[in-house]
Amino acid sequence: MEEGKISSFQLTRLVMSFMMATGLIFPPLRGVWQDSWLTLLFGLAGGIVFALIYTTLCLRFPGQTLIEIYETVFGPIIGKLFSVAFLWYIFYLGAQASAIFITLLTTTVFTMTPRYVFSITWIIVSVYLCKKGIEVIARVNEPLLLVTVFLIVGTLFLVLNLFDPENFLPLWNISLSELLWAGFGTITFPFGLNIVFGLILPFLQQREQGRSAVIKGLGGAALVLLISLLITVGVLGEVGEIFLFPTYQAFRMIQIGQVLTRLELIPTLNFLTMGFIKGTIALYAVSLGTAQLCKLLTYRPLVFPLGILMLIAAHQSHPNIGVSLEMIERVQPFYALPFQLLLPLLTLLVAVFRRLPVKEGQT
Amino acid sequence: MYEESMVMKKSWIWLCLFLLSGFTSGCWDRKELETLAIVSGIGIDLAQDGENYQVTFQIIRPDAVLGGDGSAGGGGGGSAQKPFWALKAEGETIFAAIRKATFESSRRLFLSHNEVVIINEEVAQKGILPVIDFLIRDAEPRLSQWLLVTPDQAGEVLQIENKLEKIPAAGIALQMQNYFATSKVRAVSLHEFAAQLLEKTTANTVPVITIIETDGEKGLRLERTAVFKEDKLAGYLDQKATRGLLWVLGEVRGGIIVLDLPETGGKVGIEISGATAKISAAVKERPLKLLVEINLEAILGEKTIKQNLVSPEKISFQEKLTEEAINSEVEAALIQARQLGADIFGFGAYLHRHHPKEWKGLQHEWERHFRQLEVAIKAKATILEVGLIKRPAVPFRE
Amino acid sequence: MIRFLLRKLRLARHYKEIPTPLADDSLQKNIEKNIALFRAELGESPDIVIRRFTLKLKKEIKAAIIFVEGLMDQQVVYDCILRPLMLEAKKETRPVGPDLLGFIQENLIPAAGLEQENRLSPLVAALLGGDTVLLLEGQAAALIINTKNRENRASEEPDTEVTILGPRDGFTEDLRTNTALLRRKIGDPRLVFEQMMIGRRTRTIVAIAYVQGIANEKVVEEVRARLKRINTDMILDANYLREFIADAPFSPFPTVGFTERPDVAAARLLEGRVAVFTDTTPVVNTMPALFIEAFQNPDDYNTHFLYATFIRWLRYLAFLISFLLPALFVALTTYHQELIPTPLLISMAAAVEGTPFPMVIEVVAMGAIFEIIREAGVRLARPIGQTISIVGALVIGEAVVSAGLVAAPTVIVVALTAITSFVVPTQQEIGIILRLSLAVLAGILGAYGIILGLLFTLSHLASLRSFGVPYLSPVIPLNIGDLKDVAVRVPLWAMWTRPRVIGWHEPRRQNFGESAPPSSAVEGADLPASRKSKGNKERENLKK
Amino acid sequence: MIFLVLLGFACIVAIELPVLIKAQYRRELVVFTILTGAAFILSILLALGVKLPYIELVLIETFTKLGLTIK
Repeated sequence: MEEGKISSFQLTRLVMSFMMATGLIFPPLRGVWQDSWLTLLFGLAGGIVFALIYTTLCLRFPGQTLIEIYETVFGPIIGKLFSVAFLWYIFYLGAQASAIFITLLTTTVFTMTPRYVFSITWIIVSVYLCKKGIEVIARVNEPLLLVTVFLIVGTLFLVLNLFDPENFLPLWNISLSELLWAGFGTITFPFGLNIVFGLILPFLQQREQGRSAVIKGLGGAALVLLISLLITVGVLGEVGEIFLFPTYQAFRMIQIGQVLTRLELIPTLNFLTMGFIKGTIALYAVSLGTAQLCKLLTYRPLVFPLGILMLIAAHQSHPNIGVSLEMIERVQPFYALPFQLLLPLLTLLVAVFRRLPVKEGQT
Repeated sequence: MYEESMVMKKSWIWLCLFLLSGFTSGCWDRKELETLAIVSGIGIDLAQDGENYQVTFQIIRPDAVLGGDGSAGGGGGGSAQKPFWALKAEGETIFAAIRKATFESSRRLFLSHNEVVIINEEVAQKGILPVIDFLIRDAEPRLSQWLLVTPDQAGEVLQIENKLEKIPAAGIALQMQNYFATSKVRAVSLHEFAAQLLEKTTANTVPVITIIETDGEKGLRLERTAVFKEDKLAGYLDQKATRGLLWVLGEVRGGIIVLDLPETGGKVGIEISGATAKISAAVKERPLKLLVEINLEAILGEKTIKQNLVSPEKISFQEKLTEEAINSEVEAALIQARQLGADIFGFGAYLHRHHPKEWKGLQHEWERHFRQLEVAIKAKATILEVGLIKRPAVPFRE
Repeated sequence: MIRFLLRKLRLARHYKEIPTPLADDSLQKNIEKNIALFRAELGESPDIVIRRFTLKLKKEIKAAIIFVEGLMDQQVVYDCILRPLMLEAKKETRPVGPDLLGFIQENLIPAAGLEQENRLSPLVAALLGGDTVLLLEGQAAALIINTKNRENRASEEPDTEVTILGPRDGFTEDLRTNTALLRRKIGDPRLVFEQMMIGRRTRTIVAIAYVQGIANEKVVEEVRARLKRINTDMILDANYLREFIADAPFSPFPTVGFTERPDVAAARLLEGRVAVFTDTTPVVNTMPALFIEAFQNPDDYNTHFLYATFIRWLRYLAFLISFLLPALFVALTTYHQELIPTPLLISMAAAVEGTPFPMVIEVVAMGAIFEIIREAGVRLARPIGQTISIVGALVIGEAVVSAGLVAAPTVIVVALTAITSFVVPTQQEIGIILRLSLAVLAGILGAYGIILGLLFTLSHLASLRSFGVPYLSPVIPLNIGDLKDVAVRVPLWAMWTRPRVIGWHEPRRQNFGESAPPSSAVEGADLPASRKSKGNKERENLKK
Repeated sequence: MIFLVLLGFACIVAIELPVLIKAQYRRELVVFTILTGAAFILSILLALGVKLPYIELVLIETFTKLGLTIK
């Protein structure tokens, strides 16, 4: 199925990219502007809990992906049912990522170009990379992540003269219920998305390091998102709240001398590269999962058709970004929770209850 | 076996796919440089009927800017050409006006390099949110462009040639950025304006530009400051009050304070080299008490009398005079702001940020509270340097 | 489409069926029959000389030598074969045993290389390699006498890899000279050459070289296997081999390295790589190849390390500019004008005013014209070639701008690109492809197109491997230890390990960070003895 | 537009199919055909301008009916 192996450090970086991709341009704000850093940390904590659950599951069934685990635990029929639902979830994740990315392009720079141009070109490159396997994906991710982190941290220095710490005041301008709801949202998006790596963990060289690798990745992503948020909130202040892509706007403000001006290409570039990795990982996971679901020997022939289906789903995702915002704010948590939390938790409980996997020597 | 290399070897099909996707995309957003009309300034007036907007675009003529006195190109008779063109268009909204402008322009208006937005007084009195909305929403205009108000016709302002700069709008932008020479103008970018619109209580201030006539030639001068309540023009601050405002905001970067010496009748110019401001509040008391601490570092810039002023006592005396001058400027700003009922200093925002609990009780009647506000000013001036000479250029012993 | 595929497959099948001609071709005892065998094999070409004579040794024996005129050394043939056999053999008094050939080999012929052989094909091969074959009546075997003509072009500095400092020698067309050049650089007896013949008709001698113990045995085995798998009839140049054994035959990126310099080859061998020498070409293939090799110039190691690091970064920058600049220029001027600072935009707009073509076409066409000029300059005789470049660069560039056909910034960009592309000459071929395709992509989709193209290129590069080693390593996957010769060029005494991806077998070059310390006499010269010893004591205490 | 869709799918089939047939991967072939068929039909529908439901609208509606929304 997949011959490649990735190191735990590579996995960490994949998790980082996957987690922060959308957040770089679509920060997890959820109506709490100054205190978004708080909800971010809240989300991180929740994400780690989710990660603990499914890494425990994966460590219990060494060498198996979540799809295979569902089948082992629940039997062929219910297992397959769960798997199909789960695959749909991942599939739609990828579609959503590319939908947002296309919206960014069509609202900021390419206002006249039809959407399908971007999705087609995007999906071709994504499919090309996806077919090369997880090892190459991990390798491609390395420089892209490095550049992204470098650019964001570097921008932190560039915005020092625009940065106004007063923008974070008052510090606790949020009630507990607000924090809980926003935090709940932040858990499911983006931090809970790491459930995707339940399909990739088996290809880790050092299997036992999988859990710490994922958690480190979550932490790293949270850190980068935090810096990005600091820049956005610190530079824009409350006016940022009215923007669709506040990070993009914050970078537009930068003006250093006559040369370092108009750096909005930076967040676009960051999101483009990270979103590319995110989409590719999602596509890879779906292809691999589908192949395992149908007990195929290779996932590679499925990448192209699934990629195109993903493209169509991205197109049919939302009629306008307003719907997507509503989706993310109001429905997303409930939609995501079954896949991110309930299903793995249930599987773990059933596995413990049925004493799975059956070890050698026991009958 | 199924090998990846077998698939990859068919690179010609991949190539085909790429070409295919290349053909599907037909360069919709392509805009060649020579098809762009680069707008450097936008002026917004009310049209004759008082309903529609009349928008003036100052469009750069690149070759005229670069060609100068016809040295390049060799002919074409471009020397008489102005380096810009003021295009006027009317429309129900700003966007509509922009699109209408294309009737008269051979090129597409390109707003990304716009530097100033000049708004006529009447438009400002009606409310400028409709103007701001387009400039923030559209992808092209930037948030860093400067906002100005003019009592004259904005269209006329944009037609006046700058004496030094080829592009008048760029000249205005530079004029604004030179504010630290006097600190009597407060430059406001679109972003700041929008940010303060969101802060319910803070009143915006925008510099005012007027047409002046000297020796028969028209020119532009920055003077006064317009005060907005929400998005509507409410009144003006004079230059003294403007600096008073800047003292409180901590935005004074330079300028001269001229002191009248009481006994000798001479004058001393104190050059500001830097100032900070700190606000603190006693929130429990009614009426609210605010303390503004202003710290100034200054240089003895000039004096008109013969006496030597470089002695510890005399310098501290001048420092005291400076402090008084600052007090009076801030006082002026406070009085004018109270009259307008406009919280131009952002005291409300300060309370909101630093005393959120108390703010909850205050915010609904903030205008009343603001009018009653007691503001204590504590200025502290320090003269650090005295220039290059230590005593005046008079014989040592008379 | 499918038919096309089938045709390809059929061709491949046909290809495998080409027979390898090797029947029983042992020599016979009759010398005339043997000569006839040679004649039959070699034909009546005038350059193949059969010189018959009589060997007088107790009794008279008919003998013949066969050689190829021009390939062999006249002097050696006369001194080592004809004179001893025809003149000195008469004086021979020792008893001749039954093994006549053995006797001649041991006693009569004073040549350096001698070998007995009884099959025709190796004999013919040797003959065509410049050796002389001695046939004797009544012997079903022949002697191969090494009379190869070693006259060759003198070793000179190759034009493609010029250094300012450093050795001036380069490989030549002769295999033996080349191996000797390498032997002179590496004195280690474990430097191994393995020879084989590839190309059914050219019968080119190919030598695999590696340092035993440093080179990865698996890589050597893989090289051997891939070379053996080559079944073609001609190998005329090192590139023929390269294309046959490359990991990714369709990739424009070279996954087999090459050099014309012995010092470079030696350095690569000592990093654990394998070199493949091809007779008759001065180019030596080295493998595994890394992308980064193109940026490692021999001069880096011949100059101060700080300067070398700086120059290396300049090279990276130049490479980036060479393939990215035209695309960026197109994207900025046709899609993202808002990113250009206003004064620059105005002057560019003024320059562009009135030019008839879209920016993409200008850039691509000027790029293509430049490549044509360059190609013409390379192909023509050198003095004319320079004229061409002057005419091309100055006259066309100037005329095109003043005629208003192309904007001046475009010419500047193309010229800058051209110059920077010469900084990293080995990546030039890819540079052209990448540059033009990125420029076209930028023309279609702006910055998005560039990023898309770069992502595609990156995906492709990251998937490449050269003999098992990731092509982009040590950068991707990241190996921080190996960056010592990539991100910087650390001092040679600090480069204490070989690149881990290649030379992990025996990673250590020297002890860690061990530079030859100044002798203590110099160090302690101006220090009072007591202080010195005190310092030493403290250091010893610290160690405890 | 439809022509482009056809051409695109022809390319995909040309890339994948011969390899699958040659390697005699039956199951893979079946799954590939199903997925490609689905993608093809949807693409054609979109190219013809048929209005397909938007996924997020459907999801929002469903969850609103279930009463599972934030505020």
